Amino acid sequence: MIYNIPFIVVVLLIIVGLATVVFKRNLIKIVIGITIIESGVNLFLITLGYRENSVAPIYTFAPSTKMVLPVPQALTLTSIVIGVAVMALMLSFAIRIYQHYGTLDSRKIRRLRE
Amino acid sequence: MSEMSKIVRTISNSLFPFIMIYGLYVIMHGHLTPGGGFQGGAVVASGCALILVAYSSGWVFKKVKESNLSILESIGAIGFISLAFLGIGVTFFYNFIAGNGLLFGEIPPVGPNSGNLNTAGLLPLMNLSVGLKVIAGLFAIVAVMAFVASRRMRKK
Amino acid sequence: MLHTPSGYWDPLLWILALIVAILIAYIIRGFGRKDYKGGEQSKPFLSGMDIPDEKELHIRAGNIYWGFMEGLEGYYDIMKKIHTGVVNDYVAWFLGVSALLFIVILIVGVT
Amino acid sequence: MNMNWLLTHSPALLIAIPLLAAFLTPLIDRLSKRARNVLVLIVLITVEVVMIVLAWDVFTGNTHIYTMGASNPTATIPVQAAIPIRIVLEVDGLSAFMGLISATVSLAAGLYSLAFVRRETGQGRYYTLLLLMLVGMLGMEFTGDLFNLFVFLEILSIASAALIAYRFYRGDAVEGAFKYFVISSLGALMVLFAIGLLYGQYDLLNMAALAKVMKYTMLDKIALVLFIAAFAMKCGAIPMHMWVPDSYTVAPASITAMLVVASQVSLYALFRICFSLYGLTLDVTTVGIIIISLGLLSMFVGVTMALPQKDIKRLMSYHAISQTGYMLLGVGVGLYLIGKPEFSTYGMAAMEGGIFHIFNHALYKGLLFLTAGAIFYKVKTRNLNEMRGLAHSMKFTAIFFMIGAFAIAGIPPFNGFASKLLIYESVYCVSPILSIIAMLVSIITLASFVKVFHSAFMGPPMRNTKEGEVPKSMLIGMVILTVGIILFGLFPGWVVDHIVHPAAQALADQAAYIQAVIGG
Repeated sequence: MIYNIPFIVVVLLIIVGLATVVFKRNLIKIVIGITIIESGVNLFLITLGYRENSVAPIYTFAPSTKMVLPVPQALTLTSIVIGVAVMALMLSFAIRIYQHYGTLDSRKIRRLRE
Repeated sequence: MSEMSKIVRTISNSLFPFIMIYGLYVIMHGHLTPGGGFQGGAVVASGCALILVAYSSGWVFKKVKESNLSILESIGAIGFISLAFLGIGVTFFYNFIAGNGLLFGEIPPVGPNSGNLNTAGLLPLMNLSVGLKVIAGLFAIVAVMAFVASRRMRKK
Repeated sequence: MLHTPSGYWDPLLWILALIVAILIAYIIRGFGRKDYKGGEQSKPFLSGMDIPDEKELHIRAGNIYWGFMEGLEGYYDIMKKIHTGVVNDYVAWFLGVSALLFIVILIVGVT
Repeated sequence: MNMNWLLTHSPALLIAIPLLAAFLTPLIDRLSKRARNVLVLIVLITVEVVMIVLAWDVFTGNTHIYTMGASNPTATIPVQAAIPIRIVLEVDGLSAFMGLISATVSLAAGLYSLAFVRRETGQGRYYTLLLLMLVGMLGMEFTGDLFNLFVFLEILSIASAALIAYRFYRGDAVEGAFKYFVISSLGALMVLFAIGLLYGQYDLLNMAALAKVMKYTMLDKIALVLFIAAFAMKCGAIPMHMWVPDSYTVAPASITAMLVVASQVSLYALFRICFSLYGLTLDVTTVGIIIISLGLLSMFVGVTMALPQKDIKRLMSYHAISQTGYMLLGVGVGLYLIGKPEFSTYGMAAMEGGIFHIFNHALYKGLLFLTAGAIFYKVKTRNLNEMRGLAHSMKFTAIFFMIGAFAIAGIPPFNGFASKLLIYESVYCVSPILSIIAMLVSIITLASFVKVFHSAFMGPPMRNTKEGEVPKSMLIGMVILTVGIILFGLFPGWVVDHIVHPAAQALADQAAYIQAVIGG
């Protein structure tokens, strides 16, 4: 049971993130929502690689027990790197939008519609 | 963003070298311990961000030009891909200097050991180039954003 | 030559047929009277109204297919309501479709 | 450097060369603008040539496998392990087909850009991102690894978002880019989550290896839903299409042509996952019906929304959605019929039609967007109400537009007709209503392009625009696509037999896909 808690947290994080993206009207908060979803997905990947009673996958002085899977950690790392790029680009868009529209309210930022 | 007080500046001055050393350590030991180019680069870039916060972004841009940072970033990326290209005699990304006894070329010992820095062939070199790219890239992002924000504040 | 399930399609043959058809049309046109031109019938006709200066006559894009849009007014009203241009709604549509697919694939589509 | 060496390494080279050039561009940009343009052109031409060589070899029946970093490109499974661990590139018929599309349109867009963005700032970055988009597309097409697919998807969407906002001094450009980026990064995260679900069950990331052990459990179904939703959104299927007109409208025209291909690449990923990853374990009837209904909805709503548009690029973007519907319909019918006796006749023809339509659409919609860009270059507006009589000064653009419009409306002898004919005839087998709707959509398509042609090119000339045609490099970009349209229109039989059929065969034959990597 205790090992299922991370999965519950994953689902909670993703739901919170989705709710933020759908219901918050501030562009910065939308970006934060995306980041929360990303954290949820990253936590999910990390949890997948976890094995009970095992050590970190480092060979330096490693005791001869089980190791957790290193592949999901590599995946998570890649995803974090991508996440940094995504967040930087989104925030710079938000800055630009604020310069042009004078607001961060997504209901007012709709010159493009229909 | 204007310059912060003398206390903040002094403390960041004394912290800065330690952050640098820690970040470079993480980059250099990427093939042995957790970490690597991106993580170490992020540490170094956050050290630079500390300086950015302590001394305004205007001060930083007097010392470093944004275009120079983007050149460093490109060089890092080119280094990474070129290293991958060097192995194309066999396959792309082939680790051709692992285990030949020269630079980073020792064969790692089997079993629990203290870790040998001089192993893993291309990986440390790739970590270095990724580290260069990440330092330059992240620092440029943070500095440019701070610069734009401070310019807007002054306008108001 | 492209073979389709119930026949074939050959553009070169089609072009040949087109050329033949144009030739035939040209020949039929040749039977017409040469002097049957000029006078009232060669002028444009606009429901009996006065014709504005022909050099400046151009129907704007917004007025083309006016009747079509008018006929499907209800449909277009709904469409306008859907396309709000608010980024939150885009995400909401995405989530809605995902939810629908969940229902269809997980519950309806039992194998 | 002989031919064999080039063929063996071409899958990696095709991704690596543009990637290297992408990061060289900003450096060379500081030395000389001309040298930068030459470098970009050389790279784009090289990619096109290598792609044609590789595709030719693939279409004759050799699936190319390339294992990154292994001691031998075909050593997919390392000696110490039983499963593929390294990143594997797998180029089969469909990958090569899509790669050909990406390379061709990128070449045309690159040539067109030389003059089109001449007056803008930050061109060094423009070309960097353009090459990165090409890298992302080729990577998504070639990769045989699910996580790698995600990485290239993100590279593609980051590069596209940055390019959509290229004219950042206009507020709407940044707005369109933000909307695109929010929804596409959300989609990409869903893809990553689905990859995690599959990895958690099977401890595998390689698509062929996964396909071999796929059991279609509950978690697989959830992953499938997330994949379908995310990739259908990325290819602009209604009702998740709202970002398409927003972002296509504000991007520079050359980038819009690339974005069309980027959407098709997402479509490729959707098909790849349905056919090659899940294959026959899938509940083909349900998923087939889902894809068919997404296609029908996209076709109909897309075209009816296009009709009243006043913005020329917005109108064309709605047509892009509607044409995507044809592909979804064609391949969806193929998926619906797979495993049934009708598959060998009607199902295969439907898939050939859908896949052929991808190439045709990339060509003519790319051409149409490039002509729209030429109009924008000349009159500085996208509003159809404010333009008229452009055919007086832009004769070549008018002709190119007409060819593109005929092709998209499916008028013989242009290429759109051939693929639409295949779709009409084969989807008739599932239900005649599908064919009727498809034809109706074609008619409305023609109607709306008549509107564009009338309001932009006909009528008395505009008073305050400069005389003359657009610069030569833009015309050359358009000529490349026009030649493609005419050739594909005149020789559809040859194209279908030698290019489209291997691609459809690669999609339908899951066993061959698995065998190429795993063996046995």
